[in-house]
Amino acid sequence: MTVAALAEVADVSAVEDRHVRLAGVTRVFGRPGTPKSVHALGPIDLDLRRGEFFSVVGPSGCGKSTLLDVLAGLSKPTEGTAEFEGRPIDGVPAGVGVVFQEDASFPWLTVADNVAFGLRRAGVDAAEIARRVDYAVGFMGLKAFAGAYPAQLSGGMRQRVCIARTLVMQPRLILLDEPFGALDQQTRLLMGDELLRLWRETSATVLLITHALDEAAMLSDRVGVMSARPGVFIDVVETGWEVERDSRIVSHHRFGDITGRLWEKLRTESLKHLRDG
Amino acid sequence: MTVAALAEVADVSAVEDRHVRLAGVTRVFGRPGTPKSVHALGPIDLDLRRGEFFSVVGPSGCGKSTLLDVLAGLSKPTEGTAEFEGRPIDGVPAGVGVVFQEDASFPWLTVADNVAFGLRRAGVDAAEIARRVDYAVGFMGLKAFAGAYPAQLSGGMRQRVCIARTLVMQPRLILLDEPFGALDQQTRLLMGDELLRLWRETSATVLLITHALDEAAMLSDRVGVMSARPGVFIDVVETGWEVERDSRIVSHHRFGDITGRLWEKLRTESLKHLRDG
Amino acid sequence: MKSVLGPAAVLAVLLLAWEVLHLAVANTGLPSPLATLMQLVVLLGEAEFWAHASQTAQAFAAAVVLSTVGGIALGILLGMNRTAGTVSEPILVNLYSLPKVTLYPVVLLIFGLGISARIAFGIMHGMIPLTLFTMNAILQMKPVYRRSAAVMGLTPWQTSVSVVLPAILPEVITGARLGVSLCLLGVLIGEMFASRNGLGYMVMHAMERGDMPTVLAVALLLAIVALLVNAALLALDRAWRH
Amino acid sequence: APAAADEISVTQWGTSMYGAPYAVAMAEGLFKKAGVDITSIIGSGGGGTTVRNLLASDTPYGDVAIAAALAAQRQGLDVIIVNTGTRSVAEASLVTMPDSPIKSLKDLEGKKVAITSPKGVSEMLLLMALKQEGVDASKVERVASGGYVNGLTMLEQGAVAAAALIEPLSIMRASKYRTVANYGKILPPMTTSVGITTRAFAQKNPAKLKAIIAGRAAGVEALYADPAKAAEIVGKAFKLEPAIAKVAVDNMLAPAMWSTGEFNRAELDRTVEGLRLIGQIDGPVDWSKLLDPSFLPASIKDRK
Amino acid sequence: MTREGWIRLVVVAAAVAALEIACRTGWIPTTVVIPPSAMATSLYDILVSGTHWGDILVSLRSVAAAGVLAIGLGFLVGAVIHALPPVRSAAEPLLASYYAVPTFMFYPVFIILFGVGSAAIVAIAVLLAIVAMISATLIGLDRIPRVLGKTALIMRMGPVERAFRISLPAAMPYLFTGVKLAVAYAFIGVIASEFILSGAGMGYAIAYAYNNFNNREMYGLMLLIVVLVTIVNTALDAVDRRLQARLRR
Ligand SMILES: Nc1ncnc2c1ncn2[C@@H]1O[C@H](COP(=O)(O)OP(=O)(O)OP(=O)(O)O)[C@@H](O)[C@H]1O
Ligand SMILES: Nc1ncnc2c1ncn2[C@@H]1O[C@H](COP(=O)(O)OP(=O)(O)OP(=O)(O)O)[C@@H](O)[C@H]1O
Ligand SMILES: [Mg+2]
Ligand SMILES: [Mg+2]
Repeated sequence: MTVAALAEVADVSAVEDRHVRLAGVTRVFGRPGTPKSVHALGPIDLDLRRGEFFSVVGPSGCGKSTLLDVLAGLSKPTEGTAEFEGRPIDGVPAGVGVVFQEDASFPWLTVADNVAFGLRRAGVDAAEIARRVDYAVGFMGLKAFAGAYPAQLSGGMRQRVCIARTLVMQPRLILLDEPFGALDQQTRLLMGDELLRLWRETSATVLLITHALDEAAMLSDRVGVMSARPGVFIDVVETGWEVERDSRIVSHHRFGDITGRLWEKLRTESLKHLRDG
Repeated sequence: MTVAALAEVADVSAVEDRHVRLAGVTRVFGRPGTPKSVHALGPIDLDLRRGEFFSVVGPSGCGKSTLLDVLAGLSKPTEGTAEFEGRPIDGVPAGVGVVFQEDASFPWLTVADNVAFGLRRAGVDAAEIARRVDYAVGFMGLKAFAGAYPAQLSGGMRQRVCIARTLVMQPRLILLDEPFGALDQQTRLLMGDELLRLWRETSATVLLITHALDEAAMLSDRVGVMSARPGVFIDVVETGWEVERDSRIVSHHRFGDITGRLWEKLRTESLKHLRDG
Repeated sequence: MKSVLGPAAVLAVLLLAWEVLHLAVANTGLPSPLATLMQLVVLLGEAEFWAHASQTAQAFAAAVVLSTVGGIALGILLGMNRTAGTVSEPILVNLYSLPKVTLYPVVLLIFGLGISARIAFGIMHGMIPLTLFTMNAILQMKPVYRRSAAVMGLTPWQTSVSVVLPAILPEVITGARLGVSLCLLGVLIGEMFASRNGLGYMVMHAMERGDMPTVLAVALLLAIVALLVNAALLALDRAWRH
Repeated sequence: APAAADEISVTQWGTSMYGAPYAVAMAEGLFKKAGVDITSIIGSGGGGTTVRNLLASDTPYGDVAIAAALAAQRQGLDVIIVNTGTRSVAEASLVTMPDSPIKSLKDLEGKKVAITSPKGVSEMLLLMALKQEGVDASKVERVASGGYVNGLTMLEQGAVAAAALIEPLSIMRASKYRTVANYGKILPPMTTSVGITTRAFAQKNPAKLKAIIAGRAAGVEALYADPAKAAEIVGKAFKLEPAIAKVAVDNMLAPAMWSTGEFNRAELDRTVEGLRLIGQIDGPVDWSKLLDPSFLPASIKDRK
Repeated sequence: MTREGWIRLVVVAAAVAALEIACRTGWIPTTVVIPPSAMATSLYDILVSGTHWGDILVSLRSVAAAGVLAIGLGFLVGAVIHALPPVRSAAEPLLASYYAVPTFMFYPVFIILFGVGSAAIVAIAVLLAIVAMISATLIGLDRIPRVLGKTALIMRMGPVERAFRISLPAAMPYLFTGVKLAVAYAFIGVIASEFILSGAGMGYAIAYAYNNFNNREMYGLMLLIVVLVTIVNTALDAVDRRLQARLRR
């Protein structure tokens, strides 16, 4: 681990730089205590530094999406507190953008209209919309498809439309729930490159949920490893990468170390899950 | 690379040990030469040693499934020759088992009946069927689900049913087309462990198509890297692993080297594909 | 149990609405549910009613058997060949949405007035949906099933019997459900328009005489029978969808 | 060996008194006596359907509405008329609500009247009666209801001022409505139904045809001879209450509804006049090609 | 046009030609079926002479009224049932069995309720068509991906904006399938009621022509109905196909 990286780690605790804070957050579905209730998550303590790239890995069903829902204000924690920019999260906060695991592009709108959708609602003026949409569409490599409908695109391209639609609203916190789940590994790594580029340009805070260890290892400043349900963080791994990085670091020797450590932690947890069916 | 691994490489050329041979195989869809024809594959030259574990990686649409179809006798090469155990492949050869990318379990049969399906058609006697099905179902960790229908199982379990259904026919050549494509990476690596166990027990020749580089790197004796369509092998990487291995080798330092090399080769090819949409 | 209670509650609401309607329009001739039920009991005791019912039942049974066999056979034939399927689908859909009753005179001219005309007409209604469902089931069957059969070394016959048929069975049953309903509709319309017996004729005859209790009693009975047949097929459907 | 039983067609079987002689002849064994075994009747809604019915059946003889017989002939079907069936319109009437201001046909001017279907018998009779009474038919709006009962529903809902009705329906509901016009009383006798067959059948089976006609004629005579017994038979065959059947039969005795079969040119021509009124016929009718009296029993052939 | 389209045209043309020949050579007697060319000229005469325009308009008006009512009411009922899961689970088995009930037999009831004439016929047609629309609405609302609902929340939409900007367009392809079926059933319901029960409309005109042995006119009218249904079907199908193309593959 580089000294620079260690220095950054120290920064997280600095209060002025704390962007997101979860303290003792748990989420139980159903009435707590009843036999049918499901303790999905927590307790979770997590601080995200402004501008940090944080990834969450964990076995299937451990509560990753539940965690994201809490951060997005879509779901209230059963216990504990969630804060964004110093204010408790109550309803969907302004300044948060979400890309869901499933394809959420609107099939009845063209790519350009999809991307412009939020801006039009916000009443941004036409010239500004055109400028921002153009930029986002170009950035996501969709220029040639601006007039196409989602059905004419591949799954990966549709996910890029959703990212562009989120990005164009200039969120300060971007939550991504397995956005590349539908893609094969190679394409996923390439999409990771674009995500890194995006992150550097906007300097937003990013929380990425993924099941791909290499993706987490390559993209993140820190990777949180969750236990099987109810998910709690059993490890948080510092990667220590430079800000300037891309998928070529997979041949870096430390990449193997990080992946190995993540895998070691997860193996037992995943085995638990697999045996349950 | 170990000396043992090098020695094995030399063996491949020995005629008596050659299990599969492809020489100059190409596959063109549509009438060759016409504007609508698609040159999907080749020319491919490939020899598989008896008992070898060979993986194929390559960008989406490069012709991997087409290659498998040729080996399974489901598709005739447009040019070149394909041989299995010294005889030209014409129709589906006996002794070949295939696990397809899509879930091919029959939803109208229970797990046990699915596994017994091929044996019943082949007229094997009931006691023998029961014995073999029992073994295969147990081996794949499906004992508790023998009476369940596929709809009651997760995607990964259904793929295991298909593997059991193939395995029970005791094929000498097993062809697997992205069998774990639907699973998340952690589960996939665990399934890889079971595949290795199976391969060691049956000493069959295995050809595995995958898009996951870590899977290929961890499971195989050799990994063939294909170019974008029309797919030809642009590299064949020797892994040099021991026969006794499992998913823990992902933290082995050579694992990162292999993955890195595969990724380096594929990056350019995948980029080509990505830009095409 | 719960699956019976719900529909039963809906039926009770419908009966209540009927009773309210009966009270609302008072003496203009809409009998109450009770009066209808009593008339039904009377009818069930009459030999003539059973003669009519057996006529309808015969035509219906023949139409169901023939349209089921024919529909599945034609559906398989068209489904096996993609071109034939694509070519014929819009034609079949168009035939399906045609008010076939207008073609009944042609049927009468060809088959005469016997039971065969009604059977033919029932088939005209019931066969097309079954053909469409079967055809589409085969066209949309996962190709991997057939490929699996091939790598397991199955003969074409073995493939059809032990793979294709079970794979499309749920859709075939759904199609059969619609087909059976429409067969009954076709037979009854045939009887209503030109016939001298059968429940459709009986209803038409009662309508001409303004005998509303009989009209509604027969309609009610037919509805009950139809719902029961359908429920049986639905149960079969469920049993096959695992 | 006795031939298999024959089935013949009778229009409105079970609803109209047209079929009464057949019911009597069957019950009394008069067909058997005449040399033919008629066990059941093919009934139908009337009009062209009955003609189609009989053309499609093994014994193509039927008692059908004359309009249908003429239409069939006009469209080139090879049918001949071999006897007459009924010769009165006494069973048809026009009714209104008891409290209605309509007292006579004259009062219908500017009002709506329910008929069953356009160009049908109910319309023809209305037009003939209006003409007879000197009412301007163009001032009476005819509304097609699709059936007698539908017309009554319209009447009750006030959608029309009067509605066509027919026996035995009018007897069953006598108390609910008031009769405006009884067509049997307004209009002179006219042929309403005839017995027809195909020329081919007539040539091949003259004996059977004669037997059917003779059997029916015997039925008519038995009917007039003992109306009470006939009413009982008809009531059973048509599933009518005995009292209603009795009234229905009795009502038809005075106008001598049932003909024994002989042709009466004046009565035939009157019907054609009526059909012209509703536009069913526009050209002349060549009776010589249509009528074939040669199968009538000798005893009534010369009765005119 | 696609290759299949051409083959289809040839198949239909061949069938028509075969019928023409069969009729012309007397293999099928013209008292049973008249040659297609004669049907076409009869149809031409009917349209030019104007004798049946009244009937045609009556029928088309009824079909339009029934279609609009069935679609509108069906959507409303579907939406309400969808919002009330207990009602839905109770009503759904009955909806599945619905076509087995012979709707036409309730005509006398409708006459009592709606009076004689178009209204009762429209009521039968609506009864026949509405279930297709209800089912399509249920399916359509079911198939709105949950993620789109979440997206609406993230975009902080209110319930009304969400209904119009997300739910309705997302369900549209399925709703339109219902529209297509509802129109077809409205056609069937109207024409069939006229045919069996009424005294006006194209259905009645065909029954009347049949009863008067006027085969020429009967086949002319039948051809008219076949042509009308084909045109309506093809038009709806074209829209349908465009909407279906938006669905994710
Ligand atoms: N609305 C709900 N009611 C009850 N249980 C729920 C609900 N939503 C989620 N759960 C349960 O909570 C647990 C966590 O779900 P969640 O979707 O957060 O997992 P995840 O980690 O995102 O899984 P995956 O990796 O498969 O996406 C699961 O066991 C799930 O079954
Ligand atoms: N029957 C066919 N007719 C025409 N083209 C075909 C046919 N089957 C495959 N192709 C084309 O051949 C190429 C190779 O297809 P193939 O399925 O072998 O790719 P693949 O490497 O298995 O892709 P993936 O990784 O997406 O499974 C593709 O471009 C595909 O579109
Ligand atoms: Mg999740
Ligand atoms: Mg493939």
